[in-house]
Amino acid sequence: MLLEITQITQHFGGLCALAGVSFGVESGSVHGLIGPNGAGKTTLINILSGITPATSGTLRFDDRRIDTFPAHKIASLGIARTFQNIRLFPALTCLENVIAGQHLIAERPLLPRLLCLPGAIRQEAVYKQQSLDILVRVGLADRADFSAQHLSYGERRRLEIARALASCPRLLLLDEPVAGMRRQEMLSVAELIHTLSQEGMTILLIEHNMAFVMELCSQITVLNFGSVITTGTPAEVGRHPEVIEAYLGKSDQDA
Amino acid sequence: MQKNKQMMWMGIAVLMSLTLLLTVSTEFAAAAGKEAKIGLAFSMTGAAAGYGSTQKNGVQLAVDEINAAAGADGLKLIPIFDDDASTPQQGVNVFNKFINADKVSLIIGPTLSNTAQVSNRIAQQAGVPVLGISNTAKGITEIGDFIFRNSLTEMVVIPNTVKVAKEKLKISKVAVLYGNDDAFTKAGYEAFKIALQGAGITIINEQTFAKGDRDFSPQLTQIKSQNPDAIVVSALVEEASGIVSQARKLDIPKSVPIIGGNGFNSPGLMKNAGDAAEGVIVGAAWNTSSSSSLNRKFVEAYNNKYGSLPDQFAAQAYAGVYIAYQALSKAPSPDNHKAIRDALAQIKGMNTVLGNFSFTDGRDADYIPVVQIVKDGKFAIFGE
Amino acid sequence: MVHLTYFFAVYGSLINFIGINVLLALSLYVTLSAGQLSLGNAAFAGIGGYTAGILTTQFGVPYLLSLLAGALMAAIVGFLLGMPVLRLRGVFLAMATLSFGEVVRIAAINLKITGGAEGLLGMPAYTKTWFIYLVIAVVGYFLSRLRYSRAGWSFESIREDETAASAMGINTIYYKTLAFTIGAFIAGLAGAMYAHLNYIITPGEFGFSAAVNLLIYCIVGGSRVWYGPVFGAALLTALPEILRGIGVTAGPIRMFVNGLILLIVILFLPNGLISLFQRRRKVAVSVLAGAGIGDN
Amino acid sequence: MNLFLQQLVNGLFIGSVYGLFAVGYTLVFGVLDILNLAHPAVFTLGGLTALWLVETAGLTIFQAFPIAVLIAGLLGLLLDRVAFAPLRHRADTYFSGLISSIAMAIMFESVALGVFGAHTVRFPANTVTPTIWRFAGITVTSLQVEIVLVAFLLMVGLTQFLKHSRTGKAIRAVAENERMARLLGIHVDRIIAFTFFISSALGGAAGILFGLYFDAMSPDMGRSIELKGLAVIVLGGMGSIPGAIAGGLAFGLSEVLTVAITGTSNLRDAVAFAVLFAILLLRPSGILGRSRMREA
Repeated sequence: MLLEITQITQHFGGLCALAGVSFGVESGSVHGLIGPNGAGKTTLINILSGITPATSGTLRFDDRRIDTFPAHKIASLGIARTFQNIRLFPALTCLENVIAGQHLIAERPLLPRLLCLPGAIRQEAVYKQQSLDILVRVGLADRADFSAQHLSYGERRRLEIARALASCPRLLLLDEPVAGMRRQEMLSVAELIHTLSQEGMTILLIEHNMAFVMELCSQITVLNFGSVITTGTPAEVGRHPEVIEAYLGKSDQDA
Repeated sequence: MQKNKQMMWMGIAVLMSLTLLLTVSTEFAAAAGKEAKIGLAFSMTGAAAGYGSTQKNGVQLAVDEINAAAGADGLKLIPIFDDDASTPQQGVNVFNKFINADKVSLIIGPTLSNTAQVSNRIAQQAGVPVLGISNTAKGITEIGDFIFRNSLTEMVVIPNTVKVAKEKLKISKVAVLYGNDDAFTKAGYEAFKIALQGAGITIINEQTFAKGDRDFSPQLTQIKSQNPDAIVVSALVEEASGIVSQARKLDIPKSVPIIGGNGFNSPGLMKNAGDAAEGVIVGAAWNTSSSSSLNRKFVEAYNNKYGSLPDQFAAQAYAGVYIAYQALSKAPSPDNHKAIRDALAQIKGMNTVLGNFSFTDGRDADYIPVVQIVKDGKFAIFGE
Repeated sequence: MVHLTYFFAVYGSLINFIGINVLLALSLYVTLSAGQLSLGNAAFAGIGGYTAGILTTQFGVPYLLSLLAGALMAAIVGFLLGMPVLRLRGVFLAMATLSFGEVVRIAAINLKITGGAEGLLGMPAYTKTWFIYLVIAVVGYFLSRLRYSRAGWSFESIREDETAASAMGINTIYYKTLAFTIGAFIAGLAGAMYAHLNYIITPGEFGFSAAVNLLIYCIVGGSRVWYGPVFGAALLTALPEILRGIGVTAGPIRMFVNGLILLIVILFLPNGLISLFQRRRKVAVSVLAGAGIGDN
Repeated sequence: MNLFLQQLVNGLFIGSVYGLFAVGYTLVFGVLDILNLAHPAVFTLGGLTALWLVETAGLTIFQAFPIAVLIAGLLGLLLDRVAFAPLRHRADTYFSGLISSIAMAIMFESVALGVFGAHTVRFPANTVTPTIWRFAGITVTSLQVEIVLVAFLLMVGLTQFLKHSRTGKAIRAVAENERMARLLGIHVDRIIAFTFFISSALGGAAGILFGLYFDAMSPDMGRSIELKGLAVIVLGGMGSIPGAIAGGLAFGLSEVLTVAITGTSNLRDAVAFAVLFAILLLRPSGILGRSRMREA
């Protein structure tokens, strides 16, 4: 297991958002996290990435306890994420967004820069090329010099993925990566996720589009009212009676 | 490096346009035969705006009188007013402009001592005489031999006030209230402290306030609880009137007089404190109620022109222009700063609204201060 | 040539003040570039100014050393202040730094060593015009190179979205404190230089209105690029002279124009007057050229 | 003579003036998350306008008070229209709003300076004729009692208005969640404009009461209360009306108690700002506010 989630509980005031959630994410897998609105999926992602600390429970990443770590430290272990409500750097260009995302891998020391050493300039060119390559991967190469706030909705989601990839993470947390996308766009993101997985990256994704999840994920965890209903392969999950029940009530929205 | 080039051009463009604007802005006015330009740096905005405006009034009145009396052949004054914005920075800019662009014969101002500390050095270096009319801090005239002032410092005014008050009122213990974030009020406090100690009067309580404060009741309550014989206050008129009126509202009896310095010497005290001002004792550099014809004429003319009574700032400004004019008339030419300076230094026993005026060897004002008391809404000589 | 001499005679001190204000604006720029709204930079300038002034007048410390000491003192205080207050966001940070500034000002009024309300007197006029502009050039160069360094990108990310920045692995507390400390250092340096320009410094010069003025310089010029605050500070410091040039002399009107410029800029030019000089689409491209990437 | 009790009365009095001033301040913050730094300028203009009505137009204070309050309210509408509404949909609205309110404050103050002059002025002595009451060694004037009463009437009135009236509920809805309020069919822009009207009217009322008691009004009188008002709303928890009232009283009391306990007033403002600073760090939600830290 690359990531082990054990008895994670989260209270907001009197509200219990997560009640003892436990499951594991296997190295190299594409793991889906599904459930109706308000099931606690995003809350869990926020805990995993250290944005909000859990009330109780433990997280292990690569056999290391990370539940007390601040967000930046978790990120430095190789966990990158995107946000459901898209948090890009709106005033920066696409390329700059990705370059900023290289924080963990790029040195960019100040002193050589101050002295304009050729090594620093060469290194910059390498980083820039890497960022451009990532933009190519998400299909935004022609948007490199556009500022992020002028992108379409789907483009912004893809740019956020690109920024997350810039740090070369081992585990990628995607919060509704294809929400609001057109079909063609969605397919290209699915392909990207598939390729990343084949390259060895582990991916945990939240998505409402069932076809997308069923097609892409090797493992799926279903959350409802802050608890895990089941974890299993798409086929197992699809047969689970409680899952069917949970989804039938809301099928008009979530199908 | 495309960006750098772009920036460089931009920088050059900005600098050039600034330069242009600034140069265009300074016209060279050709000096006519018998005219002398005087620069007047007063605070029109900022913390001291209230004083600057009456100073300007006082100057304008004097200039109008002088120019009317000069006739066709006499020396005329061209006043150039500018705003020092109550800050040293702006004061220095104004002085530089006066000295180098306007080429004034003499500068009157600036309003605040803090500004004078900085700006007067510029004038001293350039050898242009400065006449301060409201600077009372230590060390202003020590800046150099071109720096004069006609304002009596608290060090001169206050010992006299304390002496007279002690004689007439038989006070032995007092409370002191002063503004501790202002050079003028702080200097007043120091002067009071020395004078009180010298006169054998005990200070039983010291309280402070800050510029802009309006509520003095906590301090006054504290003072009241100690039953002093008198309350000694070093404040400018804004705060002075508030202190006086709140003291009476807090029921500190009129038998406990309030004693103030130069800052109190303004009709604003009676206007803003109303009845409460009755009996306040004010040691000052200008005798408001002086019956000298010069003074009566000034008060009347000022009142006619501006519809309000002059305060000490206006009187000092008015006197300042006459003092400057006397020196300018004696100098061979309005460009001869050295001669103007020498003429200023020689002024002795000149009759002004402030009294019989002389400069000391240290270029400070030398005349007799007064101790006044507020009676029926007016200043009267204390003890008469 | 005569014309130029004349120009410097009239505007020499204005040019010095522009320089000092430019440096102060740059100090706030650093803090703003990491998205932190500080109203404490005037107080840092005060700390630098008083430290340097006391050192030269009372301990005979050489000028350059006193500048360094003033700047370092401000940076240390900035660092110590930054650690606790930078957890606060937006206006809360502004208010915490503001109350810090007030405490500094009141301390300067009440302490013996700072000369109280009368101010600290007697600093020799060591600060020369060329030196001010040399320092500006160095600081400007430093900031322009800082922008695309690791710290610079971190500042930028934090300003744009602090949560996203931390999820990207940026230690936001560290970088915010760094920006705050660098800002305090520059402010302290400017204050120390200012102290040796004018013979006197007084507590009132480093109060709330000074802090707000710095903010106005940055906003009017534009706080997204380092030369924005430079332009803003230069323009607004020279504004009284410019207005005088076009015949506006009355005090209140100058004040009104000041406010009006600020209002117009914030309403119509959110990136400051400097954005008038920048061509829209070019921004993105030239930014990368500045990073030294476009050269290959 | 009961020194301590008298000081408590002093603190209660000045505290209620602070409270009334701060209520309007905090109301706008509660609804928009924007710090309206033009509030002190409205405070000043309210007081000066009432004075003009009494002195020049010859009205009694009872006629002048409502008219001046109305005018102050209209200034609030102007503020909203010019300085805030155009920025409402900008991402950094709290920041740009802060700046544009500074711009408006500068312009308002310059107008006050231009129209009313720089002098310190007061209401004519016979505007109100207070009697002095003495009991148990304490001195209170009828004017003080009246001011406290008016201040509390206005504050309680506002609280009840927000709690029970339709518009008041709409204001709270907008404060809670603007988008939701819009969905519920509330005219959000109109509600915000109305909020500014109320806020500024209260600020103007505070200015008049302040001027009536302290007999010293000037174009910059808002400045001395500006920072204290900020301290008060932080103390009370930003955006909380009861908090602002309690904060005003607490701040007023802390001022007089510092004097009463230390026996000197040197530290009065320093203590007040140090307390503000500490509260921001230890309990940024204020003494009464919600425990959640607002992301401004």
